[in-house]
Amino acid sequence: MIANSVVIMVVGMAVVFSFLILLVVLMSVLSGVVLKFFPEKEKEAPAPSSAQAEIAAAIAVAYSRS
Amino acid sequence: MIANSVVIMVVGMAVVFSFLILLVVLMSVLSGVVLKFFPEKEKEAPAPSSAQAEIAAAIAVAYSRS
Amino acid sequence: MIANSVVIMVVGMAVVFSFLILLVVLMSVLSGVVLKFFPEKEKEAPAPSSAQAEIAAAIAVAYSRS
Amino acid sequence: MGILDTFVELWKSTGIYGFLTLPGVDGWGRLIMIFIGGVLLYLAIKKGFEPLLLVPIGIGCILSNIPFAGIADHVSLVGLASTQGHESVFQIENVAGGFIGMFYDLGITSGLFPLLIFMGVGAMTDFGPLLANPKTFLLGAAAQFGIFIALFGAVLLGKYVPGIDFDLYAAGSIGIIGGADGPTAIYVASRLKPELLGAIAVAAYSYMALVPIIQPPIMKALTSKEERQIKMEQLRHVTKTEKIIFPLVVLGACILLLPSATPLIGALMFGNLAKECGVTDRLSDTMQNALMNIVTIMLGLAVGSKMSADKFLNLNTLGILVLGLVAFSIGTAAGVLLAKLMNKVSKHPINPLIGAAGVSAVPMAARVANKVGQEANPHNYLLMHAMGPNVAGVIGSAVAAGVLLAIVPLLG
Amino acid sequence: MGILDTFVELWKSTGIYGFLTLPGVDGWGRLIMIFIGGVLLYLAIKKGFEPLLLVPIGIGCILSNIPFAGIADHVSLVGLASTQGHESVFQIENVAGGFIGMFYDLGITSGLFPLLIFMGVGAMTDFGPLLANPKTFLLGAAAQFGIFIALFGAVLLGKYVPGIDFDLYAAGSIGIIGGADGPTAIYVASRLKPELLGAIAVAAYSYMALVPIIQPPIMKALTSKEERQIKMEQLRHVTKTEKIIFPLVVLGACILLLPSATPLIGALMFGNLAKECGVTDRLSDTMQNALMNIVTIMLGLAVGSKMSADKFLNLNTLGILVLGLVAFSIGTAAGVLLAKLMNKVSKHPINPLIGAAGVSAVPMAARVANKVGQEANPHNYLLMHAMGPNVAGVIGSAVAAGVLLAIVPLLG
Amino acid sequence: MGILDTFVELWKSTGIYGFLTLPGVDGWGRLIMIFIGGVLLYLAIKKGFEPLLLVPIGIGCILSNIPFAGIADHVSLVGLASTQGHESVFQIENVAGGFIGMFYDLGITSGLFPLLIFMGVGAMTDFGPLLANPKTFLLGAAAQFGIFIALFGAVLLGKYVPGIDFDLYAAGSIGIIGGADGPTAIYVASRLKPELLGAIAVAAYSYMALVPIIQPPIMKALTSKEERQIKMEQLRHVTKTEKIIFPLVVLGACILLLPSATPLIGALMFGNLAKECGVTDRLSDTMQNALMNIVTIMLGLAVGSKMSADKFLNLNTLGILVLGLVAFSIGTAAGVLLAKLMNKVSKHPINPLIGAAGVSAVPMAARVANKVGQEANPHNYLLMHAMGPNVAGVIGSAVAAGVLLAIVPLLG
Ligand code: NA
Ligand code: NA
Ligand code: NA
Repeated sequence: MIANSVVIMVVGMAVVFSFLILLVVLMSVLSGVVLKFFPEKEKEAPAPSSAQAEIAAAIAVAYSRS
Repeated sequence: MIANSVVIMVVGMAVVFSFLILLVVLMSVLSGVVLKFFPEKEKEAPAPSSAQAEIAAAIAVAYSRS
Repeated sequence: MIANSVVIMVVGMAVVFSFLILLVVLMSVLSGVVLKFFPEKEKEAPAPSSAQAEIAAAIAVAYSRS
Repeated sequence: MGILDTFVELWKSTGIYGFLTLPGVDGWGRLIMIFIGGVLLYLAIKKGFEPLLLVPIGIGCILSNIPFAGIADHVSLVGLASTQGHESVFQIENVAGGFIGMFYDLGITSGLFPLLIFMGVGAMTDFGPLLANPKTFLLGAAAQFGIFIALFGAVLLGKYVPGIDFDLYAAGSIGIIGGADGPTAIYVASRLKPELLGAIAVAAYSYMALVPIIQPPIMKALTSKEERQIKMEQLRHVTKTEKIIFPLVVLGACILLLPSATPLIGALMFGNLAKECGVTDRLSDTMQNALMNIVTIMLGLAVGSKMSADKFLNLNTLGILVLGLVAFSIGTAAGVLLAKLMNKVSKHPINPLIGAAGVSAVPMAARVANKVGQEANPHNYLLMHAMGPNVAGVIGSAVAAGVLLAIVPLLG
Repeated sequence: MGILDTFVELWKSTGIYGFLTLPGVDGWGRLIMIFIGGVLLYLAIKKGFEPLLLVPIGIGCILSNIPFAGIADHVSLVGLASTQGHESVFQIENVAGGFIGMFYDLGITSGLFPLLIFMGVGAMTDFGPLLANPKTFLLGAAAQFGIFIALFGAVLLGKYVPGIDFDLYAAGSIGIIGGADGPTAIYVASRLKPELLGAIAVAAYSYMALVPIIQPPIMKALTSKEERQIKMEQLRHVTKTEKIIFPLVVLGACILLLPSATPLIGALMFGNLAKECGVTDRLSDTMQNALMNIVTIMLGLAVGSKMSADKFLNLNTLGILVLGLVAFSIGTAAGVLLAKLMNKVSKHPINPLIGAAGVSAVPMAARVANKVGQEANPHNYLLMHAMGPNVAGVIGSAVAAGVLLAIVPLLG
Repeated sequence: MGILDTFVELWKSTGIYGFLTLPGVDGWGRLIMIFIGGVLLYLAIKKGFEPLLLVPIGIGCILSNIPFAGIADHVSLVGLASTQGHESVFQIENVAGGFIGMFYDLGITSGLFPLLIFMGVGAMTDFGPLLANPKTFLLGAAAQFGIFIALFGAVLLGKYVPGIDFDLYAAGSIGIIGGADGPTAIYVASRLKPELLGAIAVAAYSYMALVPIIQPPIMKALTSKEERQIKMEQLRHVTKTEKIIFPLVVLGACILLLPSATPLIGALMFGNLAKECGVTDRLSDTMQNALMNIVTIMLGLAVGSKMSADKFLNLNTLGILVLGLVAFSIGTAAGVLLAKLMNKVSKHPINPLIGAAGVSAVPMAARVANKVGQEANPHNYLLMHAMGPNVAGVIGSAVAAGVLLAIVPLLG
């Protein structure tokens, strides 16, 4: 059983490393492809929520009137 | 089986139409009864929520002070 | 069965009362211990929420500007 | 089969045909039960009778009594069974039965749904007022008297009234209505006498809704105006530590003395600990909201499914309704009377009205105590004082439930 | 076993090995199905095709087709079985099977999940526009014509096209795609022909997403520009009482005439009553949100698990896709044509475009009617008018489902 | 039976009587386990040890060890069994057993609950920092070394220490504690060695809570102050498209290479896709909140129920606690050492502290790396850099779990 546990250790670490190295490679390649061919459009700042808008309006009114 | 599918079509559409026509009749009658005997009371406009109220208060203060 | 129901009544009320009396005693003792040895620290008032804070800011601006 | 034959077959599957041709209570009885389901909906929606439970129960009653629809049919597992040695395997390929039947079989007979509700109740309950004035535990004990009187009454009815058939299991299930606590009543009835579950749950929730009508006359009859005007001392602040210790103490006492009550008390106190400990707010919030609402929907439908004509349309149901009312009334009276006695003995004044809140029916009974008190003295706020016995009543009826679950099988 | 042997064994458990060596569709077929699952994800995420359903369905399809993983395996109960008299006891010690298989076995074959979704749909639906103009019920009836034409077409295909194998149960399940209502389609297919569930659900949700593409050409072909410009009278206010009575009236009619539709109609109307009655907002909110989302996740995964290569990669699936499109188109056309007819007869003007909304696909079809109307007249707002037939179509297809569930087993 | 006899019988059903008279560990052992449950509550509530899990686990432990209450009893289906041909039908009339036993039998043995939790974890995880610096995947791989060392250690203990009895299944289940990931540990243990589930889950969550105490000494011992001061380059912005592709790529790789890990990886990546795709926010929100909380409550109680005296009060538990600590320590060291090595090789500087975050224990381990880094250089913010290995560690331990599930049964 000790031999078997060594087998598991070797196989296990080999698989974990291989798998994650594969992910490193895959994602590096795919990130390159994405960044080159599907670059993200500039996004506008999201519109402020209605509650914030109303507060802003209140402030604006306060300013303009004063 | 083709005959059976014709049977289903005829029976099916007949039932669907009868059922929904029945609902038309029932709801027309019941709506009449409800509108006549249980008319809805005039509801006041719901009180503005507390957050809105505070914003309104801020605006009001801004106005009155200016 | 009537005899049995009387038994249940007597045993039942006895257990309910004993149990809750035990709780009175236990909690009175433990409350004493807690209040004596683990008194609660004074807590500060919780900070007002961000939305309220912004409203307050709006009001404050309105005031200060006017 | 031709068009006409198909219409004839379809006609034979209509509810009208079922109501008219199915034998006995299985035919017209279903129509009556559907009507009763409608009455429950009316009471829930128009009269505000415990709508969160009675709307699902009413719909469950209606759906379960539809002829040929089988919505309350028992769950059947269909698949391949095999046995090797003493281990069996049942591979499920298909689950048949009605969807409300599924809720009943899996959620009620197992006790799961009432316990999950009770967990949510625990997460919503503040035991602070009780801890500030632990003597009020006794009022929560006194009010359980109604349970045992109703049990006794049920045995008497079963023995002397022809057409009423209550054994000790039934009597215990009926008595627990007096606990004024829905999940406890459903849990006990599902364990002792599931056939009566529908009537018992309906009686329990109806009388809980009727607390503002049932209790005040009894409270006024047993107290003088002076007693009703008694002002109580302000409740002390209860620390967070006490509130955290409390559920563990109750659970501990229950473990040592009454294991049969620990599913109920354990669920209640788990919920309460999750609320009070301050580090599991996510769980406490879910117990009170998403989980509680989901289980309420399923539990209500399942309880409604036990309102079948053959089990509901008989003298037993009438007996249950009468005994449930008796139980509530006696519980109220016992709470008030013990409060009067305690007031005589105690050096701190106790308004006897808060004794009536000991039946539980949280928070309705406490509000009623407050309201009757304010009729006598508009400046007297009893609400927080009444919350003590009120939540004590929840524990009290869970303890009473434990006693019934432990000794009814011994004696019955 | 040495390191090398272990690597070899591990290699024999890889997906690559499975795709290459498992026999026939069980090997490469799985890879194709995983690809199709990916296509569904693409359509859902990039094209916005009903993502709430198609994302879980796509993932369900992918996970269920992984070799050796057994994620869609049937549930197996493992434990001790015993029988005493005619009562059997099965003590569960272990539950085996895949987690998606568990959702399918317990939630779909039982009908539970689609009914819970339908309950949530009821809690989200406002029948007000329909009650304000009850005539539009008829448009919700006409649009069901597509169901029965597709059923007829399925029987024809089954008889005359080699490689397509549809019996009457299959034909009924396929027809219901024309109901344009996901839970109804899943419920009917799971009862009549579970083998086709995957393809039917995918077709139903895909065509619902494609409503803005499928419907407008048909709507324009069948109407003149003048007809599309017709302005309708403003809808009257509908009282709360009417909205509370409505679900009970529909349920009552269904009980009397069509019990086989009462699980669907009952769930829908329970949800709607919970929404409208005003005293169970907690429950209505949970039906629409927490419960609906939980069930959507599980239902989507389970439906996806029925997209196995042997059941999906055949001509039947192609037939289902074609017939589903036919059903949607015929339903749309029938709704528009009946609306034209009603417009001729009625004294109140009816814009025939709203007839197309009778297929249901709530609220997409109503929006399409509004949009096509605005193309003809930018100041014409048909949305609320189209919501009437739109929600009537939900009831209409549930009724059609009830008919199919009642008579297909008689004739098939 | 008279009053006195009844009191005697009731006495024989008390917990006190049970603790004193039940044989061996089944008697006083229960009391000890209830005390241990209380210790877990204390650690969770007062010390903040993973309270969302340890509060339910503690309560589950307490409730499941109550004598005579049977709260953790296996589910039993009671009803009518029949067989026709090779199809069997089991009609359920009653479900017996304890409510926590029900959670265990249906939710843990099936693997369902840990998978649903993992789905929620996926919906809460941002893999952005990992995608911005994919090399940190390797750190998430190195930290899994602890798993296999602990497995080896468990085999050694099992062979050489009398009183400790670990086979390869037990060793695999114990090793996975080093994954520092609760649902993964519970999933693996429930598949390989359910008897040890209680101790393993308690060890896993306790050490996750102890990460701020266990890791810093190891991190400091293996690094120089200069190394701890290393500043890393700012992470680049990761696009939405990359975040959507990522879960599908991981799932795809897992399908091709390691199907045994696909239930875990599939659930995790489904949750992550639901979060990132932007069109299923309803589902993602439910996975993270309502569903996750409900499952956490039930899973915690069920895990606690495996802390029975006969399975917990022995040297095995001590061995598990020791090995779990070893696993965490080795994992931490391996992560740091690989980071040091990478720093030597890579042209971009890598602070070796972030290697320690590779054990997962999200987000605690990343915070610890940040804190230790700031002790060396108060202006060095490592948190986002450490999140990369941290979330890579979740994937890494799921992969390690897949390997164990695939090869332990071959070798054991
Ligand atoms: Na009570
Ligand atoms: Na429809
Ligand atoms: Na890990």
